[in-house]
Amino acid sequence: MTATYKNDFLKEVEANVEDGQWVKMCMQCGVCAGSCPLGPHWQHSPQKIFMMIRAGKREEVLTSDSMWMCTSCYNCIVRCPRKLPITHIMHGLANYAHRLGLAPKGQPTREIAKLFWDNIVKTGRVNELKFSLAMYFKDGFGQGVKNAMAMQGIGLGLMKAKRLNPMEMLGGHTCKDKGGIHKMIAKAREIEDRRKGLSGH
Amino acid sequence: MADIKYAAYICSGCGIGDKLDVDALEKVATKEGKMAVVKSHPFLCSTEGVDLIKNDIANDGVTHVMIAACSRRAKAEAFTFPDNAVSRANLREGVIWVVAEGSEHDEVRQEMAEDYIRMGCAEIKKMTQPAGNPNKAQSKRIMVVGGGMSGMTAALAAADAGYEVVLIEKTAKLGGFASNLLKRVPFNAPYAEAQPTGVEELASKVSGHAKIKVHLNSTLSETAGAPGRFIAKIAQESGAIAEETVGAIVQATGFTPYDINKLTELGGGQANVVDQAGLEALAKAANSGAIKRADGKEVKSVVFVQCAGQRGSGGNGNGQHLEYCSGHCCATSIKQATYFKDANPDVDTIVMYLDLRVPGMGEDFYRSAQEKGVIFTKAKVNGVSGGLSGEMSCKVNFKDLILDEEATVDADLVVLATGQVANAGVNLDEWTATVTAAESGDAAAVQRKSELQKISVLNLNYRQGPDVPQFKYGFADSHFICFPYETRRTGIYAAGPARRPMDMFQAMEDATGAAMKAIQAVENATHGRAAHPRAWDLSFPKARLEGCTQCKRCTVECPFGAIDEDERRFPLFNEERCRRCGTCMGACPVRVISFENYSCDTVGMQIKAVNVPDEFEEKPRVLILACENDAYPALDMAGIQRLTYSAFVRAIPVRCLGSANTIWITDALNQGYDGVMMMGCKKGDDYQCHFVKGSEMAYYRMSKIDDTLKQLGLEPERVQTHEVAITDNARVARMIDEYVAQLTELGPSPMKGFG
Amino acid sequence: MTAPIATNQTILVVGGGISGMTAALEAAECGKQVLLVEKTPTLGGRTAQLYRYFPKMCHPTCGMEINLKRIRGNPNLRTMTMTQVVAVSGSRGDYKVTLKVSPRYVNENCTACGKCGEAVSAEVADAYNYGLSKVRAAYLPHVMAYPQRYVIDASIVGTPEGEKAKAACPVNAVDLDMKEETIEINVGAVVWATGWRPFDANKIQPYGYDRIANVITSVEFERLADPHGPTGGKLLRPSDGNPAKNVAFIQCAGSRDENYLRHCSRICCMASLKQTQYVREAWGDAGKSTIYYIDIRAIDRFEDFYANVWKDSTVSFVKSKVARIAENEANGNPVLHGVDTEGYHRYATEHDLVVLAVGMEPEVTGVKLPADIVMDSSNFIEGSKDGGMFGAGAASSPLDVNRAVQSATAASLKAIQVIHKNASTEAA
Amino acid sequence: MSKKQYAFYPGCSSQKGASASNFLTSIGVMCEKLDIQLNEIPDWNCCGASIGYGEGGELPRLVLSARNLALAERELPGQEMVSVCPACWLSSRETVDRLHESESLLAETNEALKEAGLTLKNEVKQRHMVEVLIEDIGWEGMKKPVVKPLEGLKFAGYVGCQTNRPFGIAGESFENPQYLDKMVEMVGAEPVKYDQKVTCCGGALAFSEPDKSQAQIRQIVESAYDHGADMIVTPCQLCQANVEIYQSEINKKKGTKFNMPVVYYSQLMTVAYGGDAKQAGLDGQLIRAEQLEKIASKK
Repeated sequence: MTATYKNDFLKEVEANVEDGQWVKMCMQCGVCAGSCPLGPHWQHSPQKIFMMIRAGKREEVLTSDSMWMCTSCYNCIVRCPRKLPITHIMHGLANYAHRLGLAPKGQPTREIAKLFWDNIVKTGRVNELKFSLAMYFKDGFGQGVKNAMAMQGIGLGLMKAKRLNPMEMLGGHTCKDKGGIHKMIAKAREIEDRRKGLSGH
Repeated sequence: MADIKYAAYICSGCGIGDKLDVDALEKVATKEGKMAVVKSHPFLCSTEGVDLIKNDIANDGVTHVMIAACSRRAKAEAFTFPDNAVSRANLREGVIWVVAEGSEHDEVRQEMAEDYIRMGCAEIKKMTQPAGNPNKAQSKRIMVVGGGMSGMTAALAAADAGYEVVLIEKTAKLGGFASNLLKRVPFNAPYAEAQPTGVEELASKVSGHAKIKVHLNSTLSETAGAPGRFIAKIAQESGAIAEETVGAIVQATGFTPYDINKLTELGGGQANVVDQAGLEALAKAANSGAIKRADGKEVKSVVFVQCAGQRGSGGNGNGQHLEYCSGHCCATSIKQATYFKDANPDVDTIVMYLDLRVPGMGEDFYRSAQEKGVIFTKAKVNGVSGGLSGEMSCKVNFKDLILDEEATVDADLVVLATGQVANAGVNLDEWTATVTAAESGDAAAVQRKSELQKISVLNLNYRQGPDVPQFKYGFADSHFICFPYETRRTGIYAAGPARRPMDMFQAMEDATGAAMKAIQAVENATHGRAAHPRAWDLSFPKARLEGCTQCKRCTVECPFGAIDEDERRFPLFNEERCRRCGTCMGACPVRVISFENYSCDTVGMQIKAVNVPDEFEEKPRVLILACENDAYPALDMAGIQRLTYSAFVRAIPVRCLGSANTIWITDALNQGYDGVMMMGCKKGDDYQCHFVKGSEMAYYRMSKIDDTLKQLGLEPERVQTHEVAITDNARVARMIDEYVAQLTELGPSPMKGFG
Repeated sequence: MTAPIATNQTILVVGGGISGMTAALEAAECGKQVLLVEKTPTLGGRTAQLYRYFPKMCHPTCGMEINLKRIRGNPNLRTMTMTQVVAVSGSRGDYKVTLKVSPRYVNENCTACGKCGEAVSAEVADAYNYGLSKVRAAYLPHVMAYPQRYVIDASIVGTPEGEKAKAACPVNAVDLDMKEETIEINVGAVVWATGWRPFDANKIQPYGYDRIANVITSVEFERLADPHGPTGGKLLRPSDGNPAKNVAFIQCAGSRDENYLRHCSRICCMASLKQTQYVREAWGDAGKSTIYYIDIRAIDRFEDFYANVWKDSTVSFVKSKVARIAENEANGNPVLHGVDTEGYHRYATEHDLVVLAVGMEPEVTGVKLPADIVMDSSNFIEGSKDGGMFGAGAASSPLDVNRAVQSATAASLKAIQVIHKNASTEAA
Repeated sequence: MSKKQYAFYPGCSSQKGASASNFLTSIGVMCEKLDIQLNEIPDWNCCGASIGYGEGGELPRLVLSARNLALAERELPGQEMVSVCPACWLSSRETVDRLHESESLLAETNEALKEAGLTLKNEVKQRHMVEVLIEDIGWEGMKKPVVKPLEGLKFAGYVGCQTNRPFGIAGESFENPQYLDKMVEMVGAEPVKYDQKVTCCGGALAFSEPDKSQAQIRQIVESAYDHGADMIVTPCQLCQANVEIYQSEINKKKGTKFNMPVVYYSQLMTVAYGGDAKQAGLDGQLIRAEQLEKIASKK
């Protein structure tokens, strides 16, 4: 698809993506692209994504798995000569693509991000055991067992080292005011969706 | 010439006394140099030493002073005696610091020193202290040609410094190109928003200024004379001719935008493709409302194409238009893009650039446009099409160099950032060719000549042509990095885009600088002094016309067009135009041109004064004629760094290698010198010569000397011309030793003993 | 020393670089009284430390020779070196200026014969070579130094070394008892030609200037290329003295970067293009230069120079701001990591030497200037509110030499206008 | 002398039986020796960590941190909030900054907090434990309790990302921070010079992109070995976990023989301060730090 070089998509990004209003400030120096530890695995570098947004390449950007490669190392942020909050913009784009349902299906980081969020929202705190198991089984039971077996050594090691508690299966760490937290998060989501004109799901 | 008294003062300090036999030097000065007074002092540059000289001048009638001490480049302040001619024999940097240590060199070292004493004495006998140009020019008025931002700024700058100004503007009102602008690029912090041009304020200041006289609807039909006494004939609308006498000229004739119609590949000439000037007109018409196209359609999308027909093929050009970058266009397009965004943020505004060139604080202006939503795309524009009929929008085909793909964008309007073409008048190379052809009766040339006279800005009645020489691409710029105002016409200074492509801020600064130089020129002219680079030199060329053969070499070769012809076709020197380089002196085959303190004799007698040993002594003698600005300092600094070179050379500084007369070479060879080295500045396109053509001329003349050498039965190697840079300290020392070795190979000059 | 005579008809020029010399000379050659003060022991400033100028590839000292000759020959112009302006009070047309004169420990007697230099053995970092080499503690700042007078480094004053220098001087020029002096003068106008300094490359941490020997700055590279420099003009790299044949030039090192300098320093693109030709001059076709850039800013006819360098087979261009530099510990080569943004190509390239095209920052950054001075966000001097003080040259904006001289010439006239107003009001 | 008091935000991974529980053990002992009193924020919740963005988005994520801030304001008034986990610190600090920058964002946040019966004035200062040590205790103060210098041990100081960027420790370079090496010297050990100090370990992508992050981890461990380190020391839980846990994985896949202990600065200090292996949480190592244990066991 050819670029339209119209502002529509840029405006959409500015309205809906965390720190999206910074995208227009990029001067295409490429320091972010060179600073990213997983750079070689990015189909499009951040600076290129900014250019694509300006060029109106909505679909190519939102369906890309590039931003899902962000490890949150913040190298790009501290080196950007224009002080763009690149890490946040990448997170914002990923989240926006995810909420729109355009992010690549089965993108592992996308899925794990969801699992992790659900895990913490449930009790207010991470339940590492449930989180790990959920990860192993995200691709179905069979794969789950394989994954679990593969990581068994580590699991046992961690348990021996008292850094993984089997008891977590039953409850485990939790906040007292779970209810409050749930309501709070729901409210926050509602407000954000209202602002972005998205329907909550 | 009432009672002249020559005196020699020899310093024995800085180790001179240890390395040389000063008594012997004194004897040389007395016996051979025939100096009436000869004194030596252990610390001549000390107050005491200088007082010794002053006292002899005051009480002992000493009129001419020969100082044998350090280089003329050292202690100049101490050894300046305003009313007395002074020559310097360089015993320190020129002898003891460069001749190898050790007693085995004592003899040659002493011989070298004694020769420099002889030379100093010989030179001073031919020098008189210049008194300045007797017929001093009178006018201190400044004429400014061009009433745009540059011209008005120059006029105001000079007037506020107390100088009367005459301003000539060819149109009916002041303001020039700037009056067509809606706003200007910001001049000061925070560099965020376009600013009012301020052109009206400036115009009213100028027209209201007591010291500024404005001629509107006027052009120059003739400019005659020289700094301090230019006579300008001003052709007015009425057809009447006004005459003004002025002392100096600032040429601020601005630029013309490159013809957009030539840029057909970028849609030039099509209805909805405009240049930056065109856009300013649309923006003004919109008067801060939505910007509309010529056909009245509101512009919802606009594309700016940078470097349109500029930067050869380097920009969005195809190599068929302008080679250079006009500098201002990036910032100007940024400014124009914000016209759209300020009126309506929803207008799609794209700037397509190859290198965005907004130096200095322009970076902040760039940021502010980005904040307003202007999109910048690094792109090579292949073509612009459509936009022919009013309704149709343009298609811009380009390669997005970041996304690395061909793309097309529709736009209601396309703005081409075209370049600045200088209004600098006639190209003198074409002029000379045309005139020569015309004189040989070529009808077309005659026709062309009258056309050129119409194009001319100044219509100078100089023999060398009607305008200031152009440097490159038609701009009347200086070739010198350290001296941006050095046009080759004394007292005439180009400013603004006529000098070099530039933005408004630079143009106004440039105009102020040019006014400064103009003021300086009138001050110098009215004091009978030389202008840069021999600033305040009071000597000036004199010609014994009775000996002149009317060969015209001086008039042709003068780099500054200072010499015209009188009605009897004799050279007519305009001292106020002269820069004192002596190129005319070097050119003159009959040696009738000279300066009071620099002449064929001041140098010739030095050459003759040198004691040339006979062929059996195996002591070759090499004459070095070194440019005083680059080669001679290099020799000096070789000494300061204690590099050594052969004691067989005798160096004489010359004002410019262009002033070297071939007689000096033939005299030297006749006298038995084994070789001559001429050291001048770089020639060619990137010439270094501060007198423009000096070293070029020297090379040319020396290329002709071979026949003379043959007649004398001498090998061509005996005369060499070198380019020497001021940093060549080590190289020059090496060159000397290699040449002396080469000459030893060659054997002594067969001329020895015949001299 | 005795205070120089100065009145409200005097123009004070602060800074003895090319801009200051120009501003002072242009006014003096119009017959105005000018006092030129310079902080260091010699005139010449940063240009005296350059090997060649772009685009002509000529030598800065050539123009300097002319300017020094003009200065030597002009009675209206007085110069004071090792002198700084510490305070300015008053207003347009009538300023009181306090000058601090540091001791040179060498008086006007000095003939630059060099005996003191031969006598001492102590060495100090050679400021002329940006500390890349050492110089005797009794030294001539450089071969073109003006005044042509030695300096005794303060570090040896009061030591036997200092005494050696004193003893060696045949003309009693060494005066170890010199003290810092403060002088008050009155002037009509002030031109600030205080120039620029290279941005501190240590601050650009991703480029490891402080950690990697073979990462140097563009001003240091000028010294390497200069026959008067620490390597006698040979392009040898610091870590092992091996030839630097494959050289990387990193543009916008500090400039156009809100972490360091907001502004573009204008000259760096041309400076690097010029320096690629040093590499060619040194190694011919065996040399290799790579320029890493964001935009090549070769403005007006400088474009010609760019176009020619572009054609040079030994020079290549990468549109990229280098992300970081690592060091190959085996051979000391800097390894550049980044992405060529024209089409997104990742690179990790080794070079013999990396030259950081460091930005220009005003020399007065961090210095307390008169309250009346107006500066922009990068501390470049726009002028003074009362219109009696002016910025000139690189003190007013990041400028190349040609532009700096233009700016200084203009500033000179603005100062003359102030003096003129004084004269005419007094006449009235 | 009176102890310095701080509102303490331990974070999920430091909890009992969680992946960094041993870290918290050593932190406790270290603070004891340095007269630092940590008052745990009652009912604190997860910060959302770096990967929370994917599903959480902007406001919900900010609100999570805001809740902790609000609790600290209410329950431990006047106390600065300290985290030992870079992710916790970063999220909290970012939230504080963002809510300071934007009135509307603060309003929205409070609207959501109301659901949990909380309001935020946003007055709590955010500190990282390392900041507390350097700025409040000072190098001398940290040195004083040292009774068992860790002589002869060589550590590769691995600062990683989030303690260092985007905020970092005041006065430190993003590319070449010094404080960790200084801490190593302070406890009498030797820091090795190596080039992976601030290399990213892959962070949360260790789970989703194991191969890519293990490639990162391999670089780090390899370089530590090449430059003669006995152990790696880090201030970051995620770094510790990733770099320690996956060495066996990498060995399996790449045939390397990695077996380099990865410990926390607090563990070094605890041992140097005379704490035993258990107090230093050395029993929590997957790859046992035997040399440290030896010193710890010395009487």
